Amino acid sequence: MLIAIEVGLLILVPCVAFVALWLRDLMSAVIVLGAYSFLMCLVWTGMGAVDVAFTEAAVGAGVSTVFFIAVLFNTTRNITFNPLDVSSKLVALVACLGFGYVLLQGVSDLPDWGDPYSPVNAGVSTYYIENAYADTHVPNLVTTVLADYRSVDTMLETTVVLIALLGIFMILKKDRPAQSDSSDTQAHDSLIIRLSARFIAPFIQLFGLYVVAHGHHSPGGGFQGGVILGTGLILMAMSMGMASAKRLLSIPRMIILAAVGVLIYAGWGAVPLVYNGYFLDYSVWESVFGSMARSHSMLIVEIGVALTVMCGMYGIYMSLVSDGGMQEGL
Amino acid sequence: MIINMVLVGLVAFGTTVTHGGPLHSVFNALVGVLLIAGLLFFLSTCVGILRFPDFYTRLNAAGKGDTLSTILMLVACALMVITSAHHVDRTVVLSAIKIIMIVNFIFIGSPTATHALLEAAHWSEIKPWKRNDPPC
Amino acid sequence: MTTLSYSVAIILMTMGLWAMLSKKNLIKKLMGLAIFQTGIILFFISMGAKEGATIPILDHHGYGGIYSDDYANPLTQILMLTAIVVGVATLGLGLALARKIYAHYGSFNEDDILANLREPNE
Amino acid sequence: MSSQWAFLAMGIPFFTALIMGSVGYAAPRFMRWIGATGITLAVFASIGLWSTVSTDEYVSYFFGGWLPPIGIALEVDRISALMVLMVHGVAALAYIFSLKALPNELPASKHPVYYTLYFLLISGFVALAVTGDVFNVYVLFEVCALSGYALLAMGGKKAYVPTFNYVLMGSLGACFYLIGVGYLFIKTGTLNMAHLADVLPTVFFSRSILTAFILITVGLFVKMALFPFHGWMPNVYTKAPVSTLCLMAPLGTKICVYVLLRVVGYVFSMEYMTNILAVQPIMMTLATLAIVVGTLYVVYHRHLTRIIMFIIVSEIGYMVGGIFLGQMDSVIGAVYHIAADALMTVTLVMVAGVVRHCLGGDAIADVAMMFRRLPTTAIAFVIVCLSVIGVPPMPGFFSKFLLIKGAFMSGYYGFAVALLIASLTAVFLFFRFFEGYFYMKTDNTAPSVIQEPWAYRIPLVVAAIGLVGFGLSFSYWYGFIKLALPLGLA
Repeated sequence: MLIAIEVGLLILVPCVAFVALWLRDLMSAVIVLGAYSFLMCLVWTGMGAVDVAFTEAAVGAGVSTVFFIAVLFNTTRNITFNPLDVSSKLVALVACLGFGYVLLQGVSDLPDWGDPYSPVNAGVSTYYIENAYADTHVPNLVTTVLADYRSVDTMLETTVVLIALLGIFMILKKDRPAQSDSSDTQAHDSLIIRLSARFIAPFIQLFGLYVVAHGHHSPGGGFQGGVILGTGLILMAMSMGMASAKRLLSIPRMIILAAVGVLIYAGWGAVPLVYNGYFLDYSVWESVFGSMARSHSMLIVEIGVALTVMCGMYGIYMSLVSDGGMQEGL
Repeated sequence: MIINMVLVGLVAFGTTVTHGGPLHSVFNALVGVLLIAGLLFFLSTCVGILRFPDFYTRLNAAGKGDTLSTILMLVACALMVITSAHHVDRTVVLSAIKIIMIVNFIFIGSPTATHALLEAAHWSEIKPWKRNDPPC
Repeated sequence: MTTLSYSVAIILMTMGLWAMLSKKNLIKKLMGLAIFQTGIILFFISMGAKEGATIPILDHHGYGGIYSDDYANPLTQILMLTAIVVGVATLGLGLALARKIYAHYGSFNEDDILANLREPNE
Repeated sequence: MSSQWAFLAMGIPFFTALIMGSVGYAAPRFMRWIGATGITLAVFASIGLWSTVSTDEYVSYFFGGWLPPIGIALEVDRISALMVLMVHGVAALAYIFSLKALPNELPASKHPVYYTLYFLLISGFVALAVTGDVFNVYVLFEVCALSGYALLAMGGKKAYVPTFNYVLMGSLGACFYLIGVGYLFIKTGTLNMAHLADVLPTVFFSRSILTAFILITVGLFVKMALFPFHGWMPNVYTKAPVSTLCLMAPLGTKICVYVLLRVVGYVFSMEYMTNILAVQPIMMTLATLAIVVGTLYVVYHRHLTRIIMFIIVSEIGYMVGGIFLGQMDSVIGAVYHIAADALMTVTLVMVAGVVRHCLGGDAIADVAMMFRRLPTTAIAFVIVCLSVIGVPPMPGFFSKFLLIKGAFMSGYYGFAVALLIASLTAVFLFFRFFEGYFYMKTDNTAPSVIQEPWAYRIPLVVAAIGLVGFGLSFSYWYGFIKLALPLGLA
């Protein structure tokens, strides 16, 4: 492939990361961090990891930038400086040097980059590539491994999103709702923004659903689709104001939906237990779906994932931007 | 709308072009011209962002030049998908149509974002640059 | 390319570690964490890359034979999908905590917060 | 299929949490009943798993029906069954305790979310003890850690800064572990523990495996708060609410020790650790230092919660030392001590919580008041102190005895001395609390006896009885653990 471009990107990436850490204005640093994530996506696409790149574009460059901005919007973007603390820098320097040294020692006898016969590429993954389609009738190998062979990992990962939603909600929630002075929450309303957000949001949602449903055949799946659905909701919340966003999907309902998403996943996987099979063993559905049992089951668990991730991302944004009060936001 | 029609027409026309024919090279040249034009607009955007004196003028450069250049390059990509395919089938046309959809969304999204930034600047009371002010 | 991509991954990890340990600003620490995690992801992805392989989606539904050399390694990609999602969850929790800290101490700076903590009447 | 127990032990709390999350807002009244049902069923599942393992020795469970190198498997041997029993036992006690303790600490509107996270945390701990996949361990670390962060941050304003540090340190530990797994993976191409143990000996003499070993152990040390990396732990735990602490303090660090045993003992193998790497002296020094430093802090501090935290720091030193001694007896002692220490810690934390709630503080003076006013708690406290010191019928004695025996057999006398010093300090500590009863001038002349609520007394009494029973049945556990030890122990 275009090796030169990849080498250039790889050299550019640490530079951008350095700039992100070096900038003294937090808002700019966050924007540069978003750009860094985006460059990273390009690097990964070059290495053939489209699903990872897609997720990073949606999560790293998209949603986490929004989270950062949501926090900075409520607080400050300035960095205060204190006199240089040499001892802590020295400790950090020693730790980093030691860490880097240990890692570089380990690199020296790793197999070559891109070697198809290295242990990683010749080990278990060969089985996945060669047998996945026969086992599951899903051409996207990543989805297959994600939702079938290693589906427990995915279930727990979805749980992590649920945990983050619950945790952030619980940390930020005020015991008493603050006195709502809803005087000027809508002061900065703009017709142009509202209209075009209204126009674009359905398309975003449609695209999210497409990504969820088409994850069997193209890059994408529950996580990416869920994040896209969540960003559609975030866009609506940004442009229409907090009140209408709450009407759309209130926080308790969101928590319930997120839990239901994981419950769909785990419940679908628990059905085989009734037939004395293993947890998440989709082959018991063969009596219903025939040879497509695993494929259809994957679609169902991906829907559960998408539901949780959508509610998770939207809920985290809402909690962060409104400081838990759910009264006013960006 | 008009842009869309032109684009769809171009793509449809492109699908009929055979490999190696005279029209094929014309299309290839068109792709090149569009790419170079897009790059030129990008360059002018960069120069504008660096050289203009204040926020509003910089955003003017960024908003306009960026949108136009991105659209030009995406159109070039859409055409290239068609012309570089060995035989035109469903997936190729679908990719081209997807790219045209992206063009549409950028056409809506980018100016709106510029507008939002400008409005935010207006609310936070950033004064426009006057002739005798020092550039900020 | 062999050492380059691993080295870049290690540089990124070290950079992230440096930011986490030495930066005083809580938001910068979280950025360091994000960079650390992307470094790890780059490390895993580059170990699963194959020269001349395409993305791990079977062409034409595997019609005409499937050769494992033709497709990039799907396993590392799954692992890293997990890592990305876990990363954003951690980031969100960290941001929520940073937000609360700011609400109570009025600063993101670690030294100011510590000085504030020590004051008895805070 | 009897192996179903392996899944049910982790699945029941998981489903309980999800059901709680789904109905929590609609029907908060049912929460405690759902929780009680869930925890009872989970305890039954762990007992079922234990009895299965007593006869079959080994249970494997394949998620999705895929055999190990391809899919993810749960692998339960006798030690992990003991760990599951420990987690569910402690969790049941902590749950009963939290029924009364939580309303004092959190507004009722947060309870549904709190209990959802609580049960997710329990299922994460259980799964950590039984999983057979090194990457799954990372995901479970994050499940436990994230729910732990949220639960610990509930301690109010003072808890935020320590918890933020814990977020950074915990993520750092998990990331180190993940990089280590990456280095293992790149040399072997597999993630399953049993398969790794088969493949690893062919690449033992390579630098990347050494790097993997260093990173994994350092990551686990950060997670378990071994001495140089213990900084985050006492702060975050002392500021946390007691009902969280009952779950986190006994289990959070112990499970990491068990994961260390799994990774070092079964994946890398004891032979690699002792003969090829020869890291034993370094690790033993760390463990000894951990004990000494923890002991010093125990003497220095004057609040019960903080003292408990530093007791944990030194106890971690016991277990890590026991694992790295590499003797059969010492490893049995370490494993036995993990379970015993979980029981001891949960009792101590509950005592501290009762004292805090009923007497309004946990300084030494308040604890001394306990002997006058809270007799049930005082008896439990005396029993657990006897165990911490290591008085013969208690579990603390047997584990310490085995550890010291192992230390003498492999010639690490410093470790044995440190253990003895820790015991002496515990005696000193106990008498410091007890002397208050005799010598302290109380300001109100007629201290009245208060009744602890039933939700405090039941778990305390059960824990004390369990502690005595665990000590008396030592010979059974010795034989039980011995059959599941990693190969290559002297």
